[in-house]
Amino acid sequence: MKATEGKYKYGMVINLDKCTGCGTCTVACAAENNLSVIRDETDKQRTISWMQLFKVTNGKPFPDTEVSYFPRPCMHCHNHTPCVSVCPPTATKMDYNNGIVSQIYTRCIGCRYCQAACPYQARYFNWWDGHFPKGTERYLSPEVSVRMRGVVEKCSFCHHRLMRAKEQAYAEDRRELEDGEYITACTEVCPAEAITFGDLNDPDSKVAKLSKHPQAFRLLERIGTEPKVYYISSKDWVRRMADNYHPNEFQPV
Amino acid sequence: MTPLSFEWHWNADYLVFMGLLYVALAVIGAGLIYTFLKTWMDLESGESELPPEIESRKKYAAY
Amino acid sequence: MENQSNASEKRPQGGSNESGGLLNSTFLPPFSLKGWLFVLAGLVPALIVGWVVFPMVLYSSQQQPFNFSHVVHTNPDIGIEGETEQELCMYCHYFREDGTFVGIPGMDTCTMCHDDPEFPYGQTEDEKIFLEQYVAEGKEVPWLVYSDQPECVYFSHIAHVKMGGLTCGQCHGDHGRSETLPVYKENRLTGYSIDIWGRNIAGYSKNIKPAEAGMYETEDDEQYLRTIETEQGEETYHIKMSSMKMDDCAECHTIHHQEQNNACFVCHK
Amino acid sequence: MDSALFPEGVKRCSPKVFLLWTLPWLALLAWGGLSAFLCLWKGLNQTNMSNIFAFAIWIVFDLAVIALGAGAFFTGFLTYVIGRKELKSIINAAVIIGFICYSGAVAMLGIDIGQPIRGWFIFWHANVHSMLTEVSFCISAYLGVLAIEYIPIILENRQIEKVPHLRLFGHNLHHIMGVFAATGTFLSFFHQGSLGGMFGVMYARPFAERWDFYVWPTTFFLFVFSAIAAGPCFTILCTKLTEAISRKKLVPDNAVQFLARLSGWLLSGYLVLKIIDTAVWANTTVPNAGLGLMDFYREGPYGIWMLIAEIGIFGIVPAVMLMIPQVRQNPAGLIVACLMNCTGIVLNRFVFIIATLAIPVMPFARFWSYLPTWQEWGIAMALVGYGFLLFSVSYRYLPVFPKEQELNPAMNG
Repeated sequence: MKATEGKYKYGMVINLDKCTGCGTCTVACAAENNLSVIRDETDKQRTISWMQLFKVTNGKPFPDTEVSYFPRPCMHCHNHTPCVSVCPPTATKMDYNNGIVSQIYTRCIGCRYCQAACPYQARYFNWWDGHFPKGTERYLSPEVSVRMRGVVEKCSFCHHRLMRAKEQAYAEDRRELEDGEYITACTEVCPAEAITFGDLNDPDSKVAKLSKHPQAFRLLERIGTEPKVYYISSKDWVRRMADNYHPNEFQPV
Repeated sequence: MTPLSFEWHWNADYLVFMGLLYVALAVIGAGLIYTFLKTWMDLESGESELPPEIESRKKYAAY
Repeated sequence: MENQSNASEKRPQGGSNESGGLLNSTFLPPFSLKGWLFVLAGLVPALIVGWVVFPMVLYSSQQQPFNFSHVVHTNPDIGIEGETEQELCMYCHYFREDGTFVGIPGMDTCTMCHDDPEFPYGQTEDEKIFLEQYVAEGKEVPWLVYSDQPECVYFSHIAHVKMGGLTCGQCHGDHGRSETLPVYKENRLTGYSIDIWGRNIAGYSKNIKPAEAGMYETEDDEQYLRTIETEQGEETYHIKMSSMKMDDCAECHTIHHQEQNNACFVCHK
Repeated sequence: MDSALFPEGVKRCSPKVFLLWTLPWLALLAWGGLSAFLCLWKGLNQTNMSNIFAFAIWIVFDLAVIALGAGAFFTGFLTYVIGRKELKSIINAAVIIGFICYSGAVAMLGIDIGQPIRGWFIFWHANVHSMLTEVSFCISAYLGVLAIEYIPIILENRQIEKVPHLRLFGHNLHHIMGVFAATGTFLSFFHQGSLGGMFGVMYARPFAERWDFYVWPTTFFLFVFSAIAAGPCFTILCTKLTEAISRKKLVPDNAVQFLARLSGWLLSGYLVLKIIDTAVWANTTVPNAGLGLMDFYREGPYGIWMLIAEIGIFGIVPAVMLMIPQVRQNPAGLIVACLMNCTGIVLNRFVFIIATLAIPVMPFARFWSYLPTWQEWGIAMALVGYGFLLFSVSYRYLPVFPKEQELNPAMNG
């Protein structure tokens, strides 16, 4: 599948120096996207959290110990998206017009081939039917469909917010969105303002500028998936954590 | 998927892949239909009176 | 058993033998009259079941709470204003400020005119029901919505009407000229209305029958003609949606060179 | 009691003994039925699969039986297309084994997917770039071919044969079996290959990724090769097992020896390619991903032993054994070699499925482990029970081994 460049390319930059690992993004994401809880949330192999927090340390003993967090949404890989080409019933696709990798729950047959193909563990399978204790179903968002058992789901870059922003723009007789008009729930909620979201194709956008930061990097960059989620860290050991390096290969910035 | 579907693209990927599938299915279907018709015709032409021994089986001793 | 008694024989004696007599009679040679009779005896009941009985079983017919006449309400003399047909529609079916579409208007829209339950504008029984049972009681009308969408579907009216320049009738037909509401036929399994009913594999479009509601009588109306600018110049299409299923949306997007809007996330949520 | 249904001139055990023999297999089927019911009713949470182990024991079983069932298409190809007449004495058994493997695998896949009712979406909304689409298409079409190849065997039952229509139909099917065999070969070739391709195309998983030849990764060809190397051996094992249980000689030695010799050569050919492929992969793909070969073999139970066992012990050893006439003509040597050959191929499938998923790609992701639940074992074991049952019933009532009468003249009566 060849990547034809679309007009927009939404992406995200997460500043790991600012991230405190508070987990607000994970919670906001779950609330925004109608994520259900499972009976045993300690079963970490089967819980669902589109925005997962990975904790990493430099492995040194106290007092030199340093800790950092990798908030990991779906990377929305731009090049030969690993999950898209393998999906047999075309339930997941990249929209080349805006770069968002979609997942259609009513199309998904639950073969889980995409989970096998994704190296970021960003895809989650619904092992149970959605469970919303009595009363909580009233807090579900009507803009995001609730998933049934037996389908795969993942971060959608809060795609419904793009739709909402577009409708607003149309009502105001505009076709183009302004930078910051469409942001994801995790971006909006991050208390440390560590997350920036916007159009990577727009050279004036905040996110495009930050993605060119000298300390910006992506996860598993050498595999060639071209993720649209960038990270920034001033710590060499954190940047080294993001990819597999041969001994003596890593070049500190 | 048929070419009538909106997800169909007129490019080599779809033509080769779906084309080969349909050819395989057509061969299987044609083989079955041929057998059905031949059996019917044989019955019509009266061969049913003496159903032949399955030919290959007669030769088993030869292998 | 007959067959058992023949088991010891070396070879069967052919079709005339009583062994397997029942089986033999079920395998008739083709092109015989008896053969055709057997085919028809299976085919005709199957078609009746498929075309008549099954739809009757699958769909339940329900009446709306009371009848509503679009003709009466789009009459410019009664105070519903609009230069064009579109504006007439949008007097009640309007866009909110954030661009969302109001759909079937709520009671607050109706009571802009029908504010006094004691004061009907016409003499119809339906208006009486409306005023007595809903306006006086302050209840919303429980309309049965033909266009109810699955929960996984997102549709932007403003993108089509304001940005795409489609008229209401191009998708909804001549709904604005209907005097009665069609019978609401609900699929008992899926809970959706029969009006959202797509095409079959052959591409044969299953229109709602015109007689059913006095709708769609002006098939060749100019409002179904749409001219767009393309690289090859101006192209005119005759469009009319029959079902509003996924394939129809995609077909229209493709015709109008809006293929990018066939991406999954444009309509799915 | 049911002797009127037996093939002509052969001896079968009494109905009582046969019923006793089927009991364990029926028990396995019941266990599988209960498991299947639970998995379909309550969902896949009945298994121990997880977001890490998205593919698990069922897929291993699937790929294993499909590789082992390759004997059907390959023997069919050799018999009907190439025209090796001596294989006619074993082709029926090969077809039935193939049918068991494929129908079992398809049934298992139906439980394995999260939304079985939507299974047809693969065909209707096909993504032609997905290897799994190719697999589904070819497996379902090939299962149809296998059913067509199975029909004439059923129609040869002594009582069914008495109906001239059916007898004639079976006879006519026999006549054009070459067409079906050729189509089956085509379909089989592609799905055996795309099962391998499924893993080779996962370019973001360096453990499975392989370089492309045209549109197919090398695993495409390796899987085809290994399947036709192992399939005949599995057919031999099954006939030898039937011979041992029925205490009769059923297949002449020349057919078995031909298949064994062929397997030996195919396996050695496969191993040469597999070793080259592994060496190329270890020296290009692996360093490109920033890893060393040993990085893959250090987590959990997945040590370098896997590679040694797969290629060395269960690869080179059986290949050499099958190529030496003295060894493969020795009954024990033949069975050990065939068993080792099949083990090696199953190990290869296991490594590609489980080890690929178990080894995390992100440097900071942790290693998880997985053990199947009784429900998963139940469905896997039901496949074994189903196989034994169908093969036993076929053997009892159908002329599966056409030379049985000739090879056991003393038992005539």
